[in-house]
Amino acid sequence: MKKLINDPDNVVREELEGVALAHSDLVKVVLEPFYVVRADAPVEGKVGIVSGGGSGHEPMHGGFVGMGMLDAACPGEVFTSPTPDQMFEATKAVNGGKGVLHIVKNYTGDVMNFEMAAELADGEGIEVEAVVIDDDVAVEDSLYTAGRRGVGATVLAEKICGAAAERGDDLAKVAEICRKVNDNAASMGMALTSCTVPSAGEPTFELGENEMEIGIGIHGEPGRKRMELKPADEITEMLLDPILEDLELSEGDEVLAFVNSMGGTPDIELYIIYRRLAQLLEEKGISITRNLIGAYITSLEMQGASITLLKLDDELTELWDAPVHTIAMRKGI
Amino acid sequence: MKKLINDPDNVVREELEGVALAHSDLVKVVLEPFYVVRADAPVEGKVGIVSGGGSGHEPMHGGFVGMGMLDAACPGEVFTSPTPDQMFEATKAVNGGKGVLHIVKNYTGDVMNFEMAAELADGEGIEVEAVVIDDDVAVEDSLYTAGRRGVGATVLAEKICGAAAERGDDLAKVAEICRKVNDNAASMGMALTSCTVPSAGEPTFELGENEMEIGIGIHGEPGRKRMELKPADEITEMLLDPILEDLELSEGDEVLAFVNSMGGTPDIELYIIYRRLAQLLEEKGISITRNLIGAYITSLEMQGASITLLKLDDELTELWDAPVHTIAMRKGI
Amino acid sequence: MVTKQEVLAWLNALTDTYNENKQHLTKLDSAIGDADHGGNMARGFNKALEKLSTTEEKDIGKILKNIGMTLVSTVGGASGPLYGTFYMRAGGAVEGKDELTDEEVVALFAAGLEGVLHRGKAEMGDKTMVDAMTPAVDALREAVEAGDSLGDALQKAVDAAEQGMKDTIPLVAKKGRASYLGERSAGHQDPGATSTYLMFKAARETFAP
Amino acid sequence: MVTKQEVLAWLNALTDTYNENKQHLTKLDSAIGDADHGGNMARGFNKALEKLSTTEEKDIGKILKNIGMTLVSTVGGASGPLYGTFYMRAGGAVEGKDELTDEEVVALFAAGLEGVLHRGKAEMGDKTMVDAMTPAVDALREAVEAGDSLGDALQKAVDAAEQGMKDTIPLVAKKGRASYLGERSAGHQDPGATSTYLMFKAARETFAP
Ligand SMILES: Nc1ncnc2c1ncn2[C@@H]1O[C@H](COP(=O)(O)OP(=O)(O)O)[C@@H](O)[C@H]1O
Ligand SMILES: Nc1ncnc2c1ncn2[C@@H]1O[C@H](COP(=O)(O)OP(=O)(O)O)[C@@H](O)[C@H]1O
Ligand SMILES: [Mg+2]
Ligand SMILES: [Mg+2]
Ligand SMILES: [Mg+2]
Ligand SMILES: [Mg+2]
Repeated sequence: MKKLINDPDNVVREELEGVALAHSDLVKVVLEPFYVVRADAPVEGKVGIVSGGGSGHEPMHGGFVGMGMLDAACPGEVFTSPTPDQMFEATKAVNGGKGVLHIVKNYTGDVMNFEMAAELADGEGIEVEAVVIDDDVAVEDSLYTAGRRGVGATVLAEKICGAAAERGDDLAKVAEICRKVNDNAASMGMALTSCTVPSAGEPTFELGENEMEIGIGIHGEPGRKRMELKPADEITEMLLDPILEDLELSEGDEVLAFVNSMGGTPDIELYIIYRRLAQLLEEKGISITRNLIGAYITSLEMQGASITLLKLDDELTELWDAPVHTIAMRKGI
Repeated sequence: MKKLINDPDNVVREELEGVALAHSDLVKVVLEPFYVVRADAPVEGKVGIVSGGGSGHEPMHGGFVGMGMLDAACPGEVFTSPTPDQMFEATKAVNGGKGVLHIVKNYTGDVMNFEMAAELADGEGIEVEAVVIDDDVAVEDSLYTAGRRGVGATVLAEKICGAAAERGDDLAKVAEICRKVNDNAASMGMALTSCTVPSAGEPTFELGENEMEIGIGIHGEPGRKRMELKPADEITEMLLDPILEDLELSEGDEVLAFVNSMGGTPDIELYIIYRRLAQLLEEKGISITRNLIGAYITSLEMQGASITLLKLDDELTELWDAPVHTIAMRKGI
Repeated sequence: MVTKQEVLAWLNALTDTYNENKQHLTKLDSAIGDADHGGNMARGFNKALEKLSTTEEKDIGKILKNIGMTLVSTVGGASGPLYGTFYMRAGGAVEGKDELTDEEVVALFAAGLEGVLHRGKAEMGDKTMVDAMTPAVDALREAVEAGDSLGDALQKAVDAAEQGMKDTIPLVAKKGRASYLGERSAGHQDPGATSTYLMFKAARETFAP
Repeated sequence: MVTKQEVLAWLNALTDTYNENKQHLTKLDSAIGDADHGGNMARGFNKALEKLSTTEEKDIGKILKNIGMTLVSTVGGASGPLYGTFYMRAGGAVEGKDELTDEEVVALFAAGLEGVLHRGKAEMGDKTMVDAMTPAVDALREAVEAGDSLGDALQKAVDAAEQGMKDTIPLVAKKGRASYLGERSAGHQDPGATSTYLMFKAARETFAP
């Protein structure tokens, strides 16, 4: 395992110490238990927004804490959802009297831990609503399983809900917008290489020199299928098709197109994918009116990419465009 | 070779097509010859700033074109400096009547090609001044060699000179500020893995499972020495020492600390390095008053990191803080 | 009869076994999950053991509840709330006790299982820890009711857990992270069922040595 | 005497040889540079050849100048301006000619070399293309002045280029990207010296077959 770390057991703590040293103007980092919170929290009279999940997906979620996005983020160990006490403490720290939204990615662990945190918050009289994000169309959905994973739509939901909270929407409304984002977004990812969990010390999976994994999860969980490496244009189509099928987009629709690096894929390749994506959508009469291209929800150093489409309407577009000032996303300020 | 590309020969063109499709609000992409230029170029009455170099270092330079930074960027083939006609066309396109600054990284190819472009621009009566950036302390300097390479300081110079041009400084002054940035900045990088040039098809070098390269260049050029992998804290010290030696910083000095990913290194590791860097500087009484952490000058998918320090004064700090709106760097707008 | 000392020995043995099997559990989790189950269990029990010294004066119920709370607040993931709830409920079932009758041992494990079912909503055959835990608790209860010695009964529980664990191999996961794999989850042993088997094995070795 | 047809044949042969040696040149450049010299030369000459058809009607001087300009505008890197200048200056030395005397062949290469020296400011022993080009031009001039046939003279130039190329191996680079390596550049053959050797070799094979 080759990583710029000291001790695998201290990766998250030392990273957080680094964030604290680097960004004290934007966030406060609490180490017992781990959470990252807006420097000016709680914002009185504003709905608080808390998210969290395993570490290793940086800049998500800690990089999205700040004005116009999250009020707090709870990082777990690498790829391990955080614990209820982290979320509980974060919830208390951001409660400005209008309740707190929990944005939860749909993983059994995340869901159960956030549930327990909500129970604790409820005990203290803090109103909490949780919205579970499950946009990953790589997973065949079913009522009888854990459902789909939460991936790229989480980033979009955090930005959009952050803007809604900032403009003064109440908890029910912010939660409604969050569900709207989730309902109108779909994602699909792929990997060229595995990531290596520091404490595991070796790659989670092995891919041959000419293989790729389609439908990979952001924790290196195996995907839909393993297959021969294809040109970027074909891969783009393979990622896009199930997304289109899921969202049932039609001519004239407007979307936000999000091309994401799994961590180890350089920008140059993301733009090659974006190019094809834009061509394919253009052919279908769907217009990309907003986009996001870069490494926003990663899987350590994994090489690969994911595509997320979010169907936009005026409200979502306006909220997407609203000012935001976090470590990893900034505009209008 | 595993990359999200179609044809190794079309990587740069297709990437630029992607950029054009994604960011037409910010930049115009010209394909014959390749250059990326501010959508509103030329800005009348403002010094134009052109940079460029081989592709594969994204987001540099194309990601830095826009208000408050570059007016145009000329991308060459991967790791190959661009040609004089690109720089010449870009120079003409951004000339707002106050002359054009060329920010050139110190590589023989870049220097010669920019020289030829300046000769061409001179022929058309456009005043051009070139500043060569050579901040890489990994290279032992000498009057009788090609000197040191230009690396991380380039990003800082582009931001700072962009702000100076934006506030109305004349060409001589913008060039002077550029030289000041170069004189007060020093960088050092390292790699855990090699990059693979698409047209070469295989890794530029091979490192053993337990090896790293210290003093690596951003084109995968071998560095100072190859050695056993060390913990991040030690590596940070090994990168910092020659920088401190070069800059002759003393207690009370203020610096901008820039921790850069070579492309394949995730944020989490950059913050572990930043943590140690901040501790080491604190011990020496040097204060980090500004920082930049992320993948800004990369070497395709190479895993590794570099540190750049820039000694700040009030003028540089003010220019660093000025608004900027480009694909990869944005603040205040 | 199981003494408080034996319960403490069990928790020590569990910590050892999770430390020893860290790589093994993580390896199983790499195949159909995210390569952290070994680290999760080891981290949780090492922390729980560390805190144990401060609760050693307490009764078995409190000790187990504290273990559960520590697991909840240090493990995370799916196994944190699940095993956390297991030990909290198990502790609740033997509140105030300093030693346990065989029936109380059954009640301890049965309450733990109920907690897992409540928290995770998995059913038998979903390819989770429940597939090892349910048959183990059933076997334990039946054997104790049939008058077996606690040692024999626990051995039957271990055997049932082992069988349940192995039976997860051909299953297609319906719950947890492995369920995202669909058909591709078949052919791999569930990591959580494996850590559950190890839990019963450690109990067999320390409760009725 | 070298005809325009032979000059065109030389440029064709050069394109072939750079295409064939693309991996080889890139491999050399990987060791002490950035793994692009093969791609650079191949890209430049393929483009130059493509444009050649439009200049075939012109004289040798114009043809070479056009090659140089195409190289400057398609290669980039260090080799683009250097070889670009080489061919532009070489063309300048034989302006208006449709065939070349042996002395004019010498003038062609000598002017090219001068262009490279002017543009790159490298000296003999700096571990660059100059280390192959200088001895080759010197050998060519001396042999022609001594009355050798053009074939023999070019063969001596090729031999000198080859020797110069091999002599770069132990050198520590003083110019170009390899110079960043300091002592570590020793022990590797310079890619530019190699492409220069190939240039003389192609001339030998096409000018005086
Ligand atoms: N809903 C559930 N009910 C019971 N057990 C579950 C459930 N979901 C997952 N598990 C168990 O949890 C184990 C995985 O634990 P772990 O790897 O620590 O957490 P995570 O899946 O969050 O990474 C699985 O092997 C499975 O036995
Ligand atoms: N200043 C110089 N003068 C002459 N030749 C040079 C000089 N600098 C570099 N070269 C030659 O250029 C070659 C490298 O060319 P190439 O790899 O195409 O460009 P780059 O170094 O920009 O990647 C070197 O092997 C060397 O022979
Ligand atoms: Mg996990
Ligand atoms: Mg090059
Ligand atoms: Mg797991
Ligand atoms: Mg080269």
